[in-house]
Amino acid sequence: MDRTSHSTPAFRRGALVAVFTTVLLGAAGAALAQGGEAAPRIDTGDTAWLLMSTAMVLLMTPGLALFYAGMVRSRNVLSMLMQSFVAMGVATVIWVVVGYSLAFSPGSPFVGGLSWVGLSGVGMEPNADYGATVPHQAFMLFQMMFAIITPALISGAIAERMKFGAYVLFIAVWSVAVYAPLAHMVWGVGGFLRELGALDFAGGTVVHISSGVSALVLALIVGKRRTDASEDLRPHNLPLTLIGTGMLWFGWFGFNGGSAIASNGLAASAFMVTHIAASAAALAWVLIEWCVYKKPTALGFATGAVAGLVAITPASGFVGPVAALAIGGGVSVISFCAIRAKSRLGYDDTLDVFAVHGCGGAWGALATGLFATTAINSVGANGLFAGGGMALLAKQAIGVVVAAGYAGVVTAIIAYALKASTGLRVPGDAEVAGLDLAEHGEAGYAGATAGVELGQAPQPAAAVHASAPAGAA
Amino acid sequence: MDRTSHSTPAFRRGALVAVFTTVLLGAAGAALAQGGEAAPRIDTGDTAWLLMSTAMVLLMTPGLALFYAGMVRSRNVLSMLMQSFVAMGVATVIWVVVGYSLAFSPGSPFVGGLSWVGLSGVGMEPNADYGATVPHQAFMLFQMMFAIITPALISGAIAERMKFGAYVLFIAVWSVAVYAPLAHMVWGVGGFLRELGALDFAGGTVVHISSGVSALVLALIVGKRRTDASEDLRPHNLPLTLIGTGMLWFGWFGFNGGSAIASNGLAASAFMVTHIAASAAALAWVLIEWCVYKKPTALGFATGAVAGLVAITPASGFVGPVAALAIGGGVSVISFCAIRAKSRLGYDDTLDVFAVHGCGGAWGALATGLFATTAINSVGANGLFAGGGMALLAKQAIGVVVAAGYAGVVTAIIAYALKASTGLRVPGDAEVAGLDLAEHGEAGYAGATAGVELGQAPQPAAAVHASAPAGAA
Amino acid sequence: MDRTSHSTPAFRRGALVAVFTTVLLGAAGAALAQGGEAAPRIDTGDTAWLLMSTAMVLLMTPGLALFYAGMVRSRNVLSMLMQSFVAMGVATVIWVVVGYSLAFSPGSPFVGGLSWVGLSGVGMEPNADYGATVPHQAFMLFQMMFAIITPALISGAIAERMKFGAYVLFIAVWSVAVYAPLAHMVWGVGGFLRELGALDFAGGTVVHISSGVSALVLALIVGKRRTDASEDLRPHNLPLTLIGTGMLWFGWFGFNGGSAIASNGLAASAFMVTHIAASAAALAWVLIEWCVYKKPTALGFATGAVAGLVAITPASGFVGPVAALAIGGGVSVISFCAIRAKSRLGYDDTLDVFAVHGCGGAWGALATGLFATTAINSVGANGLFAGGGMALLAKQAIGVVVAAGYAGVVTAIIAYALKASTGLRVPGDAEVAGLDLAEHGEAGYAGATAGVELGQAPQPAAAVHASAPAGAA
Amino acid sequence: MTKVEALIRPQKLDEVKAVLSDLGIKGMTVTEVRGAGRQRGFTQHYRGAEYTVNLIQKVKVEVVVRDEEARAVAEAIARSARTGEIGDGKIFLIPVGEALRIRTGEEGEVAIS
Amino acid sequence: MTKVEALIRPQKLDEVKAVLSDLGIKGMTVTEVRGAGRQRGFTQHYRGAEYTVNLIQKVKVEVVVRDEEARAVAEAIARSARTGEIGDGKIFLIPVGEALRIRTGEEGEVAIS
Amino acid sequence: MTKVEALIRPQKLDEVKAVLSDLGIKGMTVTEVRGAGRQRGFTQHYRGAEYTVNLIQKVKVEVVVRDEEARAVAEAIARSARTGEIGDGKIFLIPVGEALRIRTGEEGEVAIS
Ligand SMILES: Nc1ncnc2c1ncn2[C@@H]1O[C@H](COP(=O)(O)OP(=O)(O)O)[C@@H](O)[C@H]1O
Ligand SMILES: Nc1ncnc2c1ncn2[C@@H]1O[C@H](COP(=O)(O)OP(=O)(O)O)[C@@H](O)[C@H]1O
Ligand SMILES: Nc1ncnc2c1ncn2[C@@H]1O[C@H](COP(=O)(O)OP(=O)(O)O)[C@@H](O)[C@H]1O
Repeated sequence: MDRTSHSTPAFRRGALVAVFTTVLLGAAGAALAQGGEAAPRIDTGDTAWLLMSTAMVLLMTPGLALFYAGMVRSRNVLSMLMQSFVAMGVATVIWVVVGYSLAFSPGSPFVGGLSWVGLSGVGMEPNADYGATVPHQAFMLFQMMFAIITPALISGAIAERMKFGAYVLFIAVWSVAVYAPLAHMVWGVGGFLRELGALDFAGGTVVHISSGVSALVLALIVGKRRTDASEDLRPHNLPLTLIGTGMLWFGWFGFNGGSAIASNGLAASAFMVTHIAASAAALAWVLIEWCVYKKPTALGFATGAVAGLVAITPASGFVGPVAALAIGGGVSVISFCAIRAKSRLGYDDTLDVFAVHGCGGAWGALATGLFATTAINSVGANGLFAGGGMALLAKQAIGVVVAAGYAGVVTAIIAYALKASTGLRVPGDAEVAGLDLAEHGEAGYAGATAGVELGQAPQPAAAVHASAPAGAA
Repeated sequence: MDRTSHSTPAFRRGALVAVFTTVLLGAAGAALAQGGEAAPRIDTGDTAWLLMSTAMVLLMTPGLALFYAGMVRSRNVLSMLMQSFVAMGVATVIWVVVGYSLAFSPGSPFVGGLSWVGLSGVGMEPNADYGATVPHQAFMLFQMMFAIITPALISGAIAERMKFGAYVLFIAVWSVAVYAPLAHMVWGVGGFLRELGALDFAGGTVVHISSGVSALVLALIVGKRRTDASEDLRPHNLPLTLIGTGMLWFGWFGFNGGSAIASNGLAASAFMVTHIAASAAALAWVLIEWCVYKKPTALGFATGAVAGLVAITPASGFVGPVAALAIGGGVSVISFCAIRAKSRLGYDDTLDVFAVHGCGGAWGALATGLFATTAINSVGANGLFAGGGMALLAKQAIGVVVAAGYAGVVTAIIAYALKASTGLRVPGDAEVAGLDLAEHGEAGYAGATAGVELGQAPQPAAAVHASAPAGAA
Repeated sequence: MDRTSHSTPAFRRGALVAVFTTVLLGAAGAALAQGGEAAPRIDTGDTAWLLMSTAMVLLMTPGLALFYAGMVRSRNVLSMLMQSFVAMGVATVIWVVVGYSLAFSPGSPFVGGLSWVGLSGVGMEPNADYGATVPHQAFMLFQMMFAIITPALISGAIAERMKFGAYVLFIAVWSVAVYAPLAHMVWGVGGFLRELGALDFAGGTVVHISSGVSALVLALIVGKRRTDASEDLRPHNLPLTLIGTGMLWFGWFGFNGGSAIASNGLAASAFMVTHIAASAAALAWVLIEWCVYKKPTALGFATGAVAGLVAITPASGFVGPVAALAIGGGVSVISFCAIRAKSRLGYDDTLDVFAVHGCGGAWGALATGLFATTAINSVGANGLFAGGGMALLAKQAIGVVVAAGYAGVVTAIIAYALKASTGLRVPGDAEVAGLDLAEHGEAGYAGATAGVELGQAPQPAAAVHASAPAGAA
Repeated sequence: MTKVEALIRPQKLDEVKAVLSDLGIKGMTVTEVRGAGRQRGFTQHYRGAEYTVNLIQKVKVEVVVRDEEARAVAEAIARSARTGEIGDGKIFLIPVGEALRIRTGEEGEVAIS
Repeated sequence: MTKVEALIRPQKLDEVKAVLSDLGIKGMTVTEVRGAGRQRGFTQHYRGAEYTVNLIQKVKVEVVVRDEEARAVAEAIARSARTGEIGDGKIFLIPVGEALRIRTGEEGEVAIS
Repeated sequence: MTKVEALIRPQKLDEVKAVLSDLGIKGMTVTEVRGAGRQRGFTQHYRGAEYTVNLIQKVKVEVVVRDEEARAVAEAIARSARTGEIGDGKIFLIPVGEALRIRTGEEGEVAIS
């Protein structure tokens, strides 16, 4: 208990990890009550939920891959899939080597130290700072899955034209230079935004604002695709996108519910508002389309659902079901307008990463400042509508600005450096041929996808001849 | 313990929630033994399993969407997907607002009250009536996922022709008027079928009979598709159907295993018989096809698996592995015959919802009356083959009749009301064009799905010219 | 505790079950400390994780189905899917009837007894030999999922040409004659390799070497496909393969992490190294391709990821993150070379089961002898690089040779017996027509997959005529 | 011989097949094509972006017949494929110099009998 | 009448449609085909196995026009479909005996107007 | 010039390509089509519903050649595409008035050389 107690001040302000007090005093209470040992002890239920959540968040990256891949042309389907899948390789290795340490090990207010480089010191025992009832490695793994999907989100903005090599370098550098410091500022012990009291339960700033703003900046620097909006640019396989949507929705329960780092009431509450916000946003999007275009679309449902999941992410541990309906409904209005603004402004954020993740994440972070209540999470804070005044809202706004500004500037630096060295875009004819062929030497759908031909064998010979009446002459 | 004890009479008859005694006396025993506190306390392991099960059941709806979508023509693929996905929006909002209260809050024998409207009073603490070791919100969420997939099941019956707007209204009203009351009768404290002693572990009556019968009634009222059985009506993408089958099978472990509302031996047993019944039914279906048509089909395997999962659902907490083999094998015979009867009777239950869910669910409910044994679940009852005589079988039959009758009648009322107001069907030319285009303004597979073209770039210019020997003249 | 203590000698050598001591002394310690009861007691957290892991491993079989199905021609897509799905039926029934007993019930050093036939004696209470804190049925189920996917793995080697009936018979016999005895030797109490001290945490020998070698032998006996490598032989739908990859990766966390049979630090560690090895291997594969062919492919990433997951399987409970990087990187070099060797040797192991699972599994088993350390798992052993000398490596080599030899010989016997009786291959014209049509009477993708046509209705009649200027004459 | 090449609405294919079969014509080749003409395209919105689809799904039916049958066949196809709405399609008659049945090597009209 | 049958690169379809529209020609039929010719195929590796792809994605555009227009239409298509690289494709002019508009039964040049 | 239009079994495409290449012919266009003829269709059951598939997968190969080559090319294709079973397909020879190479604007036989 000692260790936990002395870190309590930091706790009260931190969002994600704020729940441990609850845990220690709640579920794990029985054990502690018995002996009052200071040492953290693994709770099998908390660990089960955290491991499971980790697996679910991992599954979100293939889900994202499909979500995106269905929306591009068939000639770029593998390229799009690869841009997500490769993050499962690149971001993992970086996280193991240096990322986790920079994000979570003790350090400055802006970035962690190097004490956990190569995962040294990250063992099977709990680390009370981040999860007093789960193996430290489980916490590290859970966070790793966030570090994987975040750079992958960016890929939607530069679909169908970016060099694969440059993309890989980009996300590698970005993981170190943008993600890890931001994660430290928001979630790390001693992190600057955490100390400030900005709340981010599961990654509205760290994951969504950072990736959304970086996506916009990168899309501007890479430039537009060469093609006009002709019918061939329509999504080539929306069932893929909907498979991805299902996987993302499922995984997001781990993303937000798992961020309780415990299997308790808060986890259930976060799970609940996550689902409600996604539903509300998906419905809202479809209704908007119904009004504007007279047609509610499947892609609109999927887009709305993801936008709702994005928006509830920072708020998920601090708000109740009614707020979730509002946050979900609101994000669809905001992101829908942002997409229409894109058409007018003319930049090519191909799959609307900025509109959905950037704007949706910002809305979610600010909405936390509106709806958060200590009735849900005693170590959170009260937002405007819970009688907390403007204080939290202001802190949330600072969080948004810092995350957006930091991610945007550093992304620009990385992107210009790559542009000057490796180049960012494939040549024009490679873009025409499609990146699957030009960059990966593959075809997503080769051969006749629809054809079988009848062999003779299944027909008995007699029957065959009976069917050829009167001979051939 | 007091609270639990006094509710024991109701318990003995309730199916789903019947397991809590076990839980309290079993896994949670240690804690209780120490202090004997009456207050329910969250068990992290039970909560982890319930949250996980909830996520898995949510995933079943996208799984169902794919299962169905693969079987229709490509021009209706998005329409089919949307009919499932939209239930994730509509049924969620309804459940939050009023559905959960009508289903589970204290009320009459036929429907719950309004005390939990808007989820007021549904908090993080356990509700001992429904789950003494898990957050009440987690129980509410778990049940919500059932309330989502049940109306979505109906969509298979009216595929390729129903107006999207009318469908959305239908499932909205149905969720309130059919699902919630039935759930209350079967599972709610004081519910009429629960008091009677009809057993339904995970939803044979509430989910499958209700949706299956409603599907039949709705299909009859909507009418047949305009097209004859030509080769173009064949399933357009069976791999999608098989992806869906995999997701359904996976999710069903949460559906049935999670219905123990605890992470204990009963959960494992329910999980086990669920898997065994699915396997047996899938094999049986394939064998029947092998005999009848000489060809065992992948669609047959998928259909059989789902039928087996349906049939074991009501029985899953009350029977052992041998019964599971019998229930699984039996349902394939029954549903296979029901599908063939459809061809003769000529109604257009397009994707056989009645044959699989209606007949399969009824078989499962009755089979519970045959195979249930208190050796598996002490708060269940003994069926005919476990020496319990006809008593349970009779109660189960009452359950089947009540669920089928109630769902059928109310569905007919809703359907006729919609027919008279909004209309149920799309116009004929919209049916020809496909609902994706006509109702949603989208195409599932746009653009060339199979084509890439080689750009010149990957070939060095010299090589290109070398390959054009002797000039063009 | 008594029961556990007296089995300690066997424990120290067993791999999988070796973790129970840890469990009993660790997470479950509190409970035991209180009363010191000897009886095993269910831990809800451990059970939740095991049930969840079981569901995840089940999902791997549909995942494998998709992984494989995307790589064949479209005319064989359902055949490929069926070869995996049908294992979910066949292997389940066999496991229930006799397989589990032969694998895990007390018996000789080479095969289990018949005491658990029909799952008699396999109840809801824990069996301390295999999992003192989880229901015995949960352990049985978890193992069942391994028994399902292992024969399904073999199907990749004989894709596009084997008779479905012969395949079903093959895997049925193989499950009894190869899988169950091998599982007993390696994991069963008293099993010969377990007693020897060969380590196999989650199935490197039992699952991967056995299926990989059997695949090679069966492919040789069945013979090559009739077609030459023309462009039509290219994978018909790589997005399917990548969906499958995502599902496999997700499920593997249950495969390896669940093999701790507890929700503890070891589970987290196994989960962690599983993920790291997969990432490292996927990256390594892509880098190799980048060097050799100048194109990093999506199929290469997927193949590498699976190879990495295979290789870490036996080692996952005994090694740390750095070893995981080495094991993952190493397997890609090995499997990549093995695939190239195939091209030279000319046998038709169609989807490279031997190269990926056979060679990858062997590398993993041997690498366990290099990298294992008791710092991770005190009941494991120290490998060469952990200062344990050659002892463990030698034992691991014996394990590899025994598994490969036994599986290879028995597979050959079964295959020749089937060749002489039912025949192994479809006739030539069925191979040309595709197995979907010839064996299953279905088409994977029927009808026009890409087409919708506009009905007139959505256009108001006036608008239509306005668009037909000047009349038709 | 003459090739009767008809561009029709996909949903009319079954009727066209039926009428050809009534005329005793079994042989035909069918291709999925997209066509433009007087029939207006339509507009779709994907995430707010507007796409105009001008090429509409059609089916091409090719039947090679004896010259003297060509006219009757064309008219029969036209009757069965007609809806009266814009977009019903066209039929073209194209001269064929020679026909050959691959299986037997037969040439001339016997090859298409 | 004459059928102008052009085999072009898929990415040139939009330009060809535009130029036809400038000539006042709305009717056309488009088919996805694969072609071989002087344009070299390419090699792909799937798990190390080498596949040579010789048939390259092309689009066939068919336009039936009055005989006197045929040449101009062909040349317009050629101009708009040209990149100057090997693989630009071919245009063939094929005689058409008769044309019929299904909707109205009109025959002759009026059917394609 | 003449267009040799062959409807063949899909699995014979490789052999046909090989024989054309032996004749020094590189240019060709390939389309996936479905055909009906004497070859019987087949029946499939999906969940017990019976579907009769009459249109069977074929491949159309089009080669435009000089008139004097046409006959030899047709016979070569026929030889390489033959199995002797019903359903081997047909070859039609269709007159072509003019050919044009898009890349260069060349016309006549040189355009297809
Ligand atoms: N000049 C043409 N050449 C080739 N195909 C044509 C031509 N005109 C029309 N078509 C085909 O006929 C179809 C129907 O033509 P359209 O003008 O839309 O309707 P209608 O024939 O009823 O006037 C088109 O989609 C196209 O496939
Ligand atoms: N003799 C031919 N008959 C039919 N189609 C041909 C013929 N020659 C070429 N083509 C078509 O034209 C396309 C381009 O021809 P190719 O010789 O590669 O380039 P280019 O026309 O620039 O010399 C081919 O892909 C094929 O579809
Ligand atoms: N009259 C025809 N016009 C156009 N295509 C035809 C005609 N007759 C046959 N075909 C094409 O030839 C293919 C094979 O013809 P079929 O009569 O089945 O076999 P065979 O040529 O061996 O007698 C058909 O599938 C169809 O594509």
